[in-house]
Amino acid sequence: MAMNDELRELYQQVILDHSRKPRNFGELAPPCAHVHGDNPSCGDEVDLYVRFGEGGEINEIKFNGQGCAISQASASMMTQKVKGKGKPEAAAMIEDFRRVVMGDQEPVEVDRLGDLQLLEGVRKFPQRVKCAMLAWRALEQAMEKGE
Amino acid sequence: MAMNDELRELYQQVILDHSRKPRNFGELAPPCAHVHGDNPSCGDEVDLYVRFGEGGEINEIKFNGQGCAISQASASMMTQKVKGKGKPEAAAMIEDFRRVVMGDQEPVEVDRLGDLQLLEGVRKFPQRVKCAMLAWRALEQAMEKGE
Amino acid sequence: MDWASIREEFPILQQRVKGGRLIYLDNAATSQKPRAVIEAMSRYYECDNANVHRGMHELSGRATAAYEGAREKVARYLGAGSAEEIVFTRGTTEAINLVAQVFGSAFLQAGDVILLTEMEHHSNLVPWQLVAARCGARMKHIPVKDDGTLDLEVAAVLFAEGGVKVAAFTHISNTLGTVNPVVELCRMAKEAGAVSLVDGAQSAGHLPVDVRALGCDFYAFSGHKMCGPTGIGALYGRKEWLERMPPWHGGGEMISVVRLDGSEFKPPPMRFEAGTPNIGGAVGLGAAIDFIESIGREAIWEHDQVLTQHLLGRLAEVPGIRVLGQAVGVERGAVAAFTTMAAHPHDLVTFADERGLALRGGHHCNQPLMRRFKVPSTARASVYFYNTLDEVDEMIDIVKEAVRFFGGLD
Amino acid sequence: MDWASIREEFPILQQRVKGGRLIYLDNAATSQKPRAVIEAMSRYYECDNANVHRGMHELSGRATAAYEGAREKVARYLGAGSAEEIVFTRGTTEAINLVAQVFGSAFLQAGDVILLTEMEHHSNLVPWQLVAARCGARMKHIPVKDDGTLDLEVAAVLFAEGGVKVAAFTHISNTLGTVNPVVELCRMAKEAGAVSLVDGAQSAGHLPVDVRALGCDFYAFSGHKMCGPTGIGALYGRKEWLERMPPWHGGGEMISVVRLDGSEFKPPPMRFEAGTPNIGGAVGLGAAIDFIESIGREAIWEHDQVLTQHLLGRLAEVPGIRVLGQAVGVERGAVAAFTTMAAHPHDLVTFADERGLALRGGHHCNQPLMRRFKVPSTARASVYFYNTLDEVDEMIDIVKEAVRFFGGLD
Ligand SMILES: Cc1ncc(COP(=O)(O)O)c(C=O)c1O
Ligand SMILES: Cc1ncc(COP(=O)(O)O)c(C=O)c1O
Repeated sequence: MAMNDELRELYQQVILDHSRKPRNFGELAPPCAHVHGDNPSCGDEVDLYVRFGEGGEINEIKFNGQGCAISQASASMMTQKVKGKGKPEAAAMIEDFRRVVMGDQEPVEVDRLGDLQLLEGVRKFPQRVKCAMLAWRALEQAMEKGE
Repeated sequence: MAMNDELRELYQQVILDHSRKPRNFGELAPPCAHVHGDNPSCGDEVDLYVRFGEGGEINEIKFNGQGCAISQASASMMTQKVKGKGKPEAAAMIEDFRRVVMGDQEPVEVDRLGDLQLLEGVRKFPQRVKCAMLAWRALEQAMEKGE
Repeated sequence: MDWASIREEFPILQQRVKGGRLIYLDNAATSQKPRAVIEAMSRYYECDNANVHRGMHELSGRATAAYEGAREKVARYLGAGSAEEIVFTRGTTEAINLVAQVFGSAFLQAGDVILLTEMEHHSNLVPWQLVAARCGARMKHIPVKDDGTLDLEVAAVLFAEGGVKVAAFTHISNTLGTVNPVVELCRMAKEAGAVSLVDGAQSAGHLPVDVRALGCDFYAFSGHKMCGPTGIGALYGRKEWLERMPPWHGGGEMISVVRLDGSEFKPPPMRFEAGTPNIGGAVGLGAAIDFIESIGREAIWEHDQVLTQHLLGRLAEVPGIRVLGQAVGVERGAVAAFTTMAAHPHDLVTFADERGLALRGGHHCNQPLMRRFKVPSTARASVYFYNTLDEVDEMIDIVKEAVRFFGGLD
Repeated sequence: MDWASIREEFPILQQRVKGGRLIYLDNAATSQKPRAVIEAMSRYYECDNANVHRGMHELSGRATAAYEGAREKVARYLGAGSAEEIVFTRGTTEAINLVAQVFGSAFLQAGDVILLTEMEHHSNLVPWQLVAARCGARMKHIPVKDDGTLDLEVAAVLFAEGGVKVAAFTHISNTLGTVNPVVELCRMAKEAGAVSLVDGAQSAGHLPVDVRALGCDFYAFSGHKMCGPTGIGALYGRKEWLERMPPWHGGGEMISVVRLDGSEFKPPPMRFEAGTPNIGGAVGLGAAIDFIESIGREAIWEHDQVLTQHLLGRLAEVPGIRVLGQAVGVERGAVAAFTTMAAHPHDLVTFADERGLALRGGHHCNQPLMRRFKVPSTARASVYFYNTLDEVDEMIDIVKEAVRFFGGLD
């Protein structure tokens, strides 16, 4: 039986690839901002480690965790995308990403998200939105913390 | 519109008559057994006063109270019927009366109840059984009390 | 408004009972249900049923959407700030117990005052008694005047005496029909630093309610009195209060992290909804709200007034009658409690029933109010929008007949 | 038994969902409803609806008879001594909270022990945590062995350590499927002078239950897991315990005398049912009992075994699978929780859903048990008597497909 379209879109090859071989997987030694995030209702967990530069830019970022393909891929892709970015830009990306996966209006096109736009498929699966958002919420907290 | 049969049977002339002009209505001065009974759910109340003789027979009995036609008539008719009776006989009458108004089997014929048999109509009105039983439950308690 | 065809939507009203056509005038106890509500529940069970929140499959998504959709409807219906201020409960009674027990255990101390009124339904009295007994709080009651309204001067004094932490009062009395000055009472409570709870059992289905305009902290109501099914109702709680309140019942749904030695809880409203909720009931309540809004609460309240004034006017014709509460001509809830000289309420109700007329006789869960008016019980007729002037007239005929019969004139 | 035509009685099962025919294997969360149950509720609202207990008119009599008739059915269904031992609640969770809060506040003191197990649903854990925090009682937990059964040797030790006042345990685990030795546990509790509560959420609809044979003091269950509607369930409580327990919620129905300064309460079960109950729900539950009894619980339990053993046998074919709990061949509840190497439970459930297969993924309100087995979450398939061997086979195909897909082999 063939995969249907929504599912193919949710689990695109890029996403599955990130989930199977997550990038920037691991820990950073202190000093760095460390945030633990979880979705207790489903057991997804992420530990995010961020080292900010002088100007607040994200110099190094790693994550550790367990969870579904969506949460792992989202974390992996996020770390790639935000590395080197300044705080305002990272904050904007978090906002963009939120709109991409949660929007109930028409799909948004957000250039700066690149591949992350692929996670748009999640919006058809409302129950999975919090999986996609897990690492991003952790990043948000890390940015508040890591002045 | 004509009264229907069940209602006519419930509110027979004798019953209405007792309810409008209750017999043995009033109080007895102490010493006597005094029991207050009520149906809090509907506000019916009865105060029963009984003076027992040497051998335990019911020498004097009066009641006071307020309530629906059924509860007042039942109390009035009861006092007439049990006056002068010994405890075993009164106890048997309580039992008989209970069967008359509560029985879900076929109607019972109970000679010693006389007119009280007229309250049999209550069994078609399960919500009213406790009205009919009010004074009788008080009598039961008075008999326990009034050694 | 085409009330006749609205009435057609209620299957139960089309039946004959005993001697006659059913005339249902026991609406303050519970309302009847339109086809749309009954069918919404059936459809839910026939098409969408699953457990809510915890699932990631299609039916579970639909059930969650239906349940949370109903919560949104309730929030809009009451003018709440958001759906997070709505906690589903079994009804008014459970909602009040929730506040009494949780608020009581967290915030009430010995000597604090719980201020109620003399006209509260047992459901807005006994929960507070239980809490007061536990924490040593004192209870005070705003008296009811002979005309069935609250004595606001005494209310002001009671507030001024100090110590009032909670003030709870009914919006509309289920016996007197009095519409209480809720806005004023909530303002007095606020000024006294007290939390206010409005018992909306008799108002939610009858007149427009906007909890923010009322200014209350809590508002409780039952679905079954407003065209909805039994087993569902809700508590509106102002966000800042709900958030400060600890959990009530423990169980699934209301937790975030559970360890053997302790747990963390979800934010409101989930914190207060332990276990599988009444999903089908919430769906039915949502449909009831849609139904009521398709008529409009302004229209319902106006119709209430027409029916009630007619009822009061005609009751005055009955010999030996005494109607509790305000005089004819005052805006009031759709209920009239009365006694007659000749017929005891129970006899009257039994008599009426044999004609197909459903009245209620008793204390209407208002024992202290009965004592206040020195009646052991009353008969009560309460109307809703599907009732007609003709039904009221028929009722009056039957009541007159009963009075003749029991008075010995028949 | 003609299971195929029994299945026909469930309207919801006749639909297609997304890619395929609906295969509903989330029965441990909630069961589906046969036509007879849905119609019994509709009929109640279309013909007989009124408030219970308080009325003397025809509809109120019918509603009361329907409601109390349902109570009688529950009493017979559970083998209770009388209907007075049955308290209607929203479901298992509320029933357990009732016991925990009332029993806890009346009879538990600092230092007393509440004995649970490591496999309790949050609904039989969190209520006790809340009570323990309030009264200073200690909690202990009978451990679960690797095979998913309780360690009875440790249980004996825990009882022997003394101080156990309440022992509460699930009849059948909603994750492991383990059928606990309830008779033995109740006997141990009794010997230790402790009150016993059985969480019957997963047993009431699946196998014959006789509370007196079990020897428990309390037994709690939910209607919605046994073909009944949501929002209704019951607590069985041994008469002598219910009678000793003070009230819980205050309100209408549960009182006998109310004064402004204090009240007297009805005897059980009314004492514990404040406010208008879920009458329509109770009618639905009564119909569910009739439906289940028309099949027979022995037959249902046998069929459970056939389906579950088939499920376990075929799951073993899936590469990288781990099923929690007992080995194939042991009598067990109709549920299998599992993980696979390749597919995370959520991905698996989402994948399955696109085929019309309803599985559940998560902690199943069993977070401590998840920790015990060192899994963050699992997928879970749970069957009921309307499921078929074919459905199980289809499920296995889909699970295998998912494993290939997420494992990168597709
Ligand atoms: C073992 C067990 N106990 C308790 C519950 C809670 O039941 P409910 O949510 O119906 O209150 C459930 C079901 O969710 C269960 O499986
Ligand atoms: C004013 C008032 N408060 C509370 C209640 C209790 O509502 P419920 O029985 O639905 O919980 C009622 C109705 O009986 C009522 O009329």
